[in-house]
Amino acid sequence: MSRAGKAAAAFGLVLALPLAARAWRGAVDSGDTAWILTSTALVLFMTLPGLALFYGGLVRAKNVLSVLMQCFAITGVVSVWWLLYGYSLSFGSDLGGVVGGLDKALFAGVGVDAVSGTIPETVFALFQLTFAIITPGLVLGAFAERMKFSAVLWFTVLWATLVYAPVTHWVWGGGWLGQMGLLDFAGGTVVHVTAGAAALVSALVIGKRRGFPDTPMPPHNMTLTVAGAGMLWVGWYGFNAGSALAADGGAGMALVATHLSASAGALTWMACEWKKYGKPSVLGVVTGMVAGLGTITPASGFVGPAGALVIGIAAGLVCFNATNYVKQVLGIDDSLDVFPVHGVGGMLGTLLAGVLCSPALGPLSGLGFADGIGSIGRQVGVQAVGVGATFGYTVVVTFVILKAIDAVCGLRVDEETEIQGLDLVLHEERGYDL
Amino acid sequence: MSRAGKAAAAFGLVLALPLAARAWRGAVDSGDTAWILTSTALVLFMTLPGLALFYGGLVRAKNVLSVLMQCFAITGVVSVWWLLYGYSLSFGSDLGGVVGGLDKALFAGVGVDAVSGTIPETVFALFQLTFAIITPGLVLGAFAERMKFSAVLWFTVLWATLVYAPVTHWVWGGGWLGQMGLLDFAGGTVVHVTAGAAALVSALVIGKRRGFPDTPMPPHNMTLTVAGAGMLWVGWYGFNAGSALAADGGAGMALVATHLSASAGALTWMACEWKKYGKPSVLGVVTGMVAGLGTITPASGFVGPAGALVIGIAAGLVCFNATNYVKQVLGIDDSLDVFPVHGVGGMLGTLLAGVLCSPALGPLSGLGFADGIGSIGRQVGVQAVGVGATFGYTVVVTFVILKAIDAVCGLRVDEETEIQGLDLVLHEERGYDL
Amino acid sequence: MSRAGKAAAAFGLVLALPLAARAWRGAVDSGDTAWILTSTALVLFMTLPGLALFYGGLVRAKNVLSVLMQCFAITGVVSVWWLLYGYSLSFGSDLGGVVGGLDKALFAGVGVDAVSGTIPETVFALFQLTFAIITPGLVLGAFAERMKFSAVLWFTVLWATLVYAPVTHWVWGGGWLGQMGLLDFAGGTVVHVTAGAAALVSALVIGKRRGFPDTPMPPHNMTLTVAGAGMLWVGWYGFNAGSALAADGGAGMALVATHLSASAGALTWMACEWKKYGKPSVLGVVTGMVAGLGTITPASGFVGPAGALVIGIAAGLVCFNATNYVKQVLGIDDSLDVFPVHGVGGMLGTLLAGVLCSPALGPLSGLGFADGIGSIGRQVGVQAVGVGATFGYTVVVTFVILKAIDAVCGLRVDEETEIQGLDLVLHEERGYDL
Amino acid sequence: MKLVIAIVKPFKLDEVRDALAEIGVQGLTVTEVKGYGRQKGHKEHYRGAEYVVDFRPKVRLDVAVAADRVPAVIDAICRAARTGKIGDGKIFVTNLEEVVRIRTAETGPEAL
Amino acid sequence: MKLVIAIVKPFKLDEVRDALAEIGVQGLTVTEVKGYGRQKGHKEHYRGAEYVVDFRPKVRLDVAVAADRVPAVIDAICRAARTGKIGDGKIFVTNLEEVVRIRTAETGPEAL
Amino acid sequence: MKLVIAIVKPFKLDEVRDALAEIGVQGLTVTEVKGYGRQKGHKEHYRGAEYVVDFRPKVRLDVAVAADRVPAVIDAICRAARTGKIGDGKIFVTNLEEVVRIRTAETGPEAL
Ligand SMILES: Nc1ncnc2c1ncn2[C@@H]1O[C@H](COP(=O)(O)OP(=O)(O)O)[C@@H](O)[C@H]1O
Ligand SMILES: Nc1ncnc2c1ncn2[C@@H]1O[C@H](COP(=O)(O)OP(=O)(O)O)[C@@H](O)[C@H]1O
Ligand SMILES: Nc1ncnc2c1ncn2[C@@H]1O[C@H](COP(=O)(O)OP(=O)(O)O)[C@@H](O)[C@H]1O
Repeated sequence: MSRAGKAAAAFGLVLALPLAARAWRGAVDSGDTAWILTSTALVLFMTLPGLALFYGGLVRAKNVLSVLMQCFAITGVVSVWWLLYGYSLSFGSDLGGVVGGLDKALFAGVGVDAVSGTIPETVFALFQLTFAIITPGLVLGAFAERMKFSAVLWFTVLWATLVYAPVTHWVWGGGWLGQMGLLDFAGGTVVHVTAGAAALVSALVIGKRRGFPDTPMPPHNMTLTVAGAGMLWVGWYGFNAGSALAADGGAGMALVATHLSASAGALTWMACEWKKYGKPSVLGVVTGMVAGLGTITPASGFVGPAGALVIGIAAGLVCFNATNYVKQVLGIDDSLDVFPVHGVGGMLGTLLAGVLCSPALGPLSGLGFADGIGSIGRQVGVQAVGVGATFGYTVVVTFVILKAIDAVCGLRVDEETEIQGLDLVLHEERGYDL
Repeated sequence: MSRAGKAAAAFGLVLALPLAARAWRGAVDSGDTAWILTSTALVLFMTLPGLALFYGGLVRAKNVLSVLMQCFAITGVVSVWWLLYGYSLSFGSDLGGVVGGLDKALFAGVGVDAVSGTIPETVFALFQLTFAIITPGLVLGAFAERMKFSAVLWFTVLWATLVYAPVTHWVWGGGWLGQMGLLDFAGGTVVHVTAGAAALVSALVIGKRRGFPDTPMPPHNMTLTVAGAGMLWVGWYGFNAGSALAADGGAGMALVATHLSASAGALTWMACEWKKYGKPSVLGVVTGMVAGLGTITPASGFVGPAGALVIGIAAGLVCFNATNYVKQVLGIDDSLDVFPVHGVGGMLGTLLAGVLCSPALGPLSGLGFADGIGSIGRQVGVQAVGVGATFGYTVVVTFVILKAIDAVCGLRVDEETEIQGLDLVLHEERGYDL
Repeated sequence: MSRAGKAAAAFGLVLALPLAARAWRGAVDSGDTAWILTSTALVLFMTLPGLALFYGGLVRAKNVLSVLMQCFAITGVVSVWWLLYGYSLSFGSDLGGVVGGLDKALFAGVGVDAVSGTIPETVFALFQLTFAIITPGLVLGAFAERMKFSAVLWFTVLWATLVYAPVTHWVWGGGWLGQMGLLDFAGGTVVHVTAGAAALVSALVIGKRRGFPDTPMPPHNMTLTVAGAGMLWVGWYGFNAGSALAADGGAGMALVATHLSASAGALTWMACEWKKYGKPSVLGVVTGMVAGLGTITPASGFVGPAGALVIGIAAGLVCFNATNYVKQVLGIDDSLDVFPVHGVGGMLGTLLAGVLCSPALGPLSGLGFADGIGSIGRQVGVQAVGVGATFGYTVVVTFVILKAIDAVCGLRVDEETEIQGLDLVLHEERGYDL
Repeated sequence: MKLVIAIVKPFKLDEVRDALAEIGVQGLTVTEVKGYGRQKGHKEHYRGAEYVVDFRPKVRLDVAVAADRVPAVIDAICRAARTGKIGDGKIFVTNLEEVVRIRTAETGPEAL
Repeated sequence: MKLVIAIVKPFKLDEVRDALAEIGVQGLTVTEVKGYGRQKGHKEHYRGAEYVVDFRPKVRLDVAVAADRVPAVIDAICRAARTGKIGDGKIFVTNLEEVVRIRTAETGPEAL
Repeated sequence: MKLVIAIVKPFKLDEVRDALAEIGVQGLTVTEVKGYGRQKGHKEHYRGAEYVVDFRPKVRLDVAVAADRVPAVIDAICRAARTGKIGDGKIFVTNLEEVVRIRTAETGPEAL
């Protein structure tokens, strides 16, 4: 059963039988709980310090702290928002398939004894929170090195409320996409398509960095980036295998799929660079790895090892070319390539999940379609609806949010600040004094 | 049941029925064990490399290795000490409520089949060891950049023996504070008050760094500090949620409290800086996060989500002002602000735990008082005794230890060494050769 | 029961009763599974970013990315190889005690419901993969700063196939060494002896770095190295305690042994440096820690706490002197000291495991000999055969592999590349632009 | 021959280099330096400790040229490096008694 | 005008800067350099490999001043930078033929 | 006295330092610089963005010597630093009007 199914079932029962909640205690499995506690730590680790270092190393030295600052501040803001009403909007009782109600605001009912499936609901809520944190975290790669810090904070709250929470509800919270049978094991649509679409819109609305693309803007510290990449890989074990919400064979197979796709993505990107530029780079390898991970995310609990290999290879090929296309042909300054890696990867993976979940593909077979769906065609159709709806909705709402913030308090720092660097001007600090 | 209770109960039985130990094997819960094994890794991770990087980034480049060296050496020394007699002093059979006996020296009786609660006693002993490691590790922030390395080693052994072990016994090992009903879930008194008090005394006894406060001594590598901060946050999941000694709803709620307090602490410190200095800094955000984590530590298993939020906000406000006060008004060179962050946070959190554990505070309700205590007033009284006794005892004994070391072999490096940097002079190494 | 025994038993049954596999589901223990999922993450973490940073910091700035690149590429290549046929060669049905058959190629039979012991076989397979990744990763320290990237890739595939897989089968996959009663809990022979022997041969075949030993080649960034060292320590909890393949007292005792040996190794190396050179260094402390960890690895599940202390001290003493001997007396440029630390440590630990496993050594007693072995003499004899066979076999095959690669496509970069640095010439990137 | 030493703002480096290349200067040497002058420094804040950093990052260019090229070089640098704001930097000119190209041991103007 | 080049110990930088400011020097440029001289270097140890590093960290100050200010400048630097221990550094004086302020194109002493 | 400024390839630094020590030069100051000249730079690739970095890492040596030692110094540097490939670097010589040893206030040649 997918996460959506498990969660919905558990919530349904909790809602139906609130008084019986205490009696549920026996339903908590300590092994499953241990694994989801661990997975929660792993997914937080992906953002702090994983993503922070990954992104921080890629910008210029004068802006490194601004990126680290944004990662920490987003974590703080989203966490408090989650307690206040974010969790409830996402996983509260379903309002017409569109959004959750406010019945779980302030974690109402999420006590020590509340249970979700075989784990405490507190653990479920925190595990989900770590996904809500990393998603806007991913977006910041698009507008790095030029967005006002205050604008980042406003953007985080509004975007989490208006984009992240509803889409999560659609897919995992009992909403219309989950009901329709969308397969998204760990966040292909919820995390990667939303982040990628928002990144694309952000890059276009805020505009290019001063000097792009003529001035070289190489990463200032690739050791940070590679360290962060390693942390992302490790943390992704929790992201995908934790999304099984249990420590069982399903988690094990998700782990296999995740690891193989990351490997295949890394090697494929490396091969593409070697062929096209004559030399493979470590930034290429780790980007391919992230592409492989992002792309397997929706599919990880539904495909087999060979299917995962196919997805990883596809991720490398498609995201490599998408990155070049966006930068060289379209000339868009999505500074840290969020859209071509996460957005494109998330869409690709969600669609491929619909194919490779099929149990009738011989060695490429997966673990089966969504309940009530019987063919690749129908499953892919549902997947396409999921991708399209998520992408379209995110693009429109993100655009409105950014324009509103720009009108009210301005999105972009002034030229002098951009030249001097955000670290000194916005935060009165410097990254290094060696 | 609190950790103290669980541990004491388990030990009582083990002591009463030594011959029956093998029969206990059935009592080991693999899920709980998995989570405490994981938590042990997480708490070690807090020190190595977490705290090492956090502190290492804050000193000047010429002293970075001395800090990393001290973190590793303390880990080694405390670990061997724990095996020899540290564990036994802390958790051996109670001697008058004051200290443990030597019956567990050399891990006597801690065999493959020994059980503590629902986990193997080996796992309990190692989990506790990681706390014993980080506590003197925290203290070194106070005397960074000027203490002799040999003096650090002596200090570690003496302080662990004379301060850490007895206080641990008082609170968690069956000693008088635990018996009195002190609520300290994961080390507000045991870890943070002792470390903070020792830091304050150390800073005063060893004196200011040459040039303080006129010469700028900015952090030499904030990316290390932020990386370490992220590791601390992640590792603290094991510190607090692991202190439930089980993978259950209690661990889940401790996780929720921990995470929210960290978030609220970070945001509050950020707001304070923004208001007072006009700009928020990433060092401020991560310091607020650590303050939030230190402050929730004693309370994490006893309060609810809203209570944790209150504690995080209080941590940010109080520790921010304490830091400024110690540095600007008192002019004390507690170099990495250990006392105002950990000491003040630990005291604040221990007191607030006494209030917010109350089950009768509406949305701010916690999970209940200690056994046999019936009102906030009485609980806070006990908490105050715990804070006062721990602080007073630590101050006196730390002072004596430092003076003794100074008399015998000297605490502080000479001026030439301080100017050249500890890395080259004491360790014949340099941090960077870029 | 050792890992070899557990695994063999499980596989035997799986092979005998393939149709009953689904019925096995009940045999999966969620707590054990949670711990091995976590351990898998921990061991991957040892390589990425642990080992990558540890090694990366030790080379010169111009070659840092080449090391990070090799770590990532090796991870990718070995992972895909494991799926294709590596896992099967190692753990497929036994062919004459020498190698596994191809029945598990492409993870055939390793479905969602396949079980190995008390955990899903997917989890077992991934856990084992992380060992297969780090072993060739360790070797690269020997030829760092001068090997062609393409040669590294070829070497990885050939060496994993011809050395790692068969030796793994001998010891853990049901092969002749396991049958003979070799005690190797977590890879003293499989990982450390093979890596060390291969390192020695590599250093000799590829030759010294230009300028060695006259030109100073100090580590370019010790903070990376120390960060990586901390990650290695934490990750090794999964390496050794995870090798219990369960979350039980055996895992707990392995954790104790691992931690104490690391501590003792670090302190011993520190003492040796202090005595010999007058000053202890942080590189010395972390190297001693790694030596302690490598040496306890084969013994970790078989010895008690005091035995682990002895092993750690022996590791520090022996590996310290071995390092000086190889570098100063033999003049071999094993650039990052892989042989004297891992090779010598692995041999030492495997032999000492044969002594200290004895249950009749008073406080130094361990947990018993291998099934059917009754005395220290006989156990040490078996251990010596294991060490000798592994070392000898690895030396010969590694030599042949390297000579073959050299003949076909060349092992070493040209002088100009070595002077300019591998990062720019092979990967068109620079580590830092501060 | 003269050695023209220019201290300019770092983000102007590429423009200055291009301007010099345009007038035929074939070589120069760049050093990262910190400047102290009329242009105010910046503040840094760390946990309540406030530091005023008076030094600003600058780059120094050393350009050896034949004496008659000096006015053109100064002119090119000024045009490319000027923002009109305080802190644009200085140009210093000293005399060069000898120039040697190490590779060929050529000396004098042809070594440039 | 003259260019006064001083090589001093890094931890003396702030004192020298202050001493120069006191006598009215309004600008200077600082470079991190490594010095080799009578002052002995240091040893470094890495896993049994011993390296002798002969170079010591120093800072170089370049101060352009009117010719008549040179003695005062030298005096200020000497007083502030002296520790009396070997390795205190050197001062070199060269002639400056021209000075230009980039922002205003002023030349000569008023450009300083 | 003269100031000899040499720009050489970084990996030649130790050899040049030794060559100078052999002919009795007792002190020098080293700066890490970036050179731009006939020697081509390198390309860097980051996710499809290609940057041509024209600057090459070099080191600059400043050696103050008595005027009569200049030819010997130039000769020593040239021999030690030459690889024969483009980019070996340059030597510039300027006049030094004064030298002061900060520690002792000695001036002139004995301050060297
Ligand atoms: N007298 C001087 N000697 C050496 N360098 C100087 C001198 N005055 C200024 N500089 C350099 O020129 C830079 C710019 O000078 P400043 O006074 O800030 O502005 P401006 O160039 O507009 O007059 C300084 O940062 C410093 O590097
Ligand atoms: N001949 C020289 N040319 C250039 N720089 C020199 C020369 N001699 C010394 N220096 C610089 O001055 C610094 C101090 O010189 P040193 O001989 O160590 O001590 P002292 O200044 O006390 O004589 C050196 O580190 C070097 O940077
Ligand atoms: N006119 C110049 N002024 C200052 N430095 C120069 C000049 N020409 C060359 N250089 C320095 O000398 C280095 C080598 O010069 P280049 O033209 O590449 O080769 P070569 O020395 O063989 O002629 C350059 O990288 C630069 O640092």
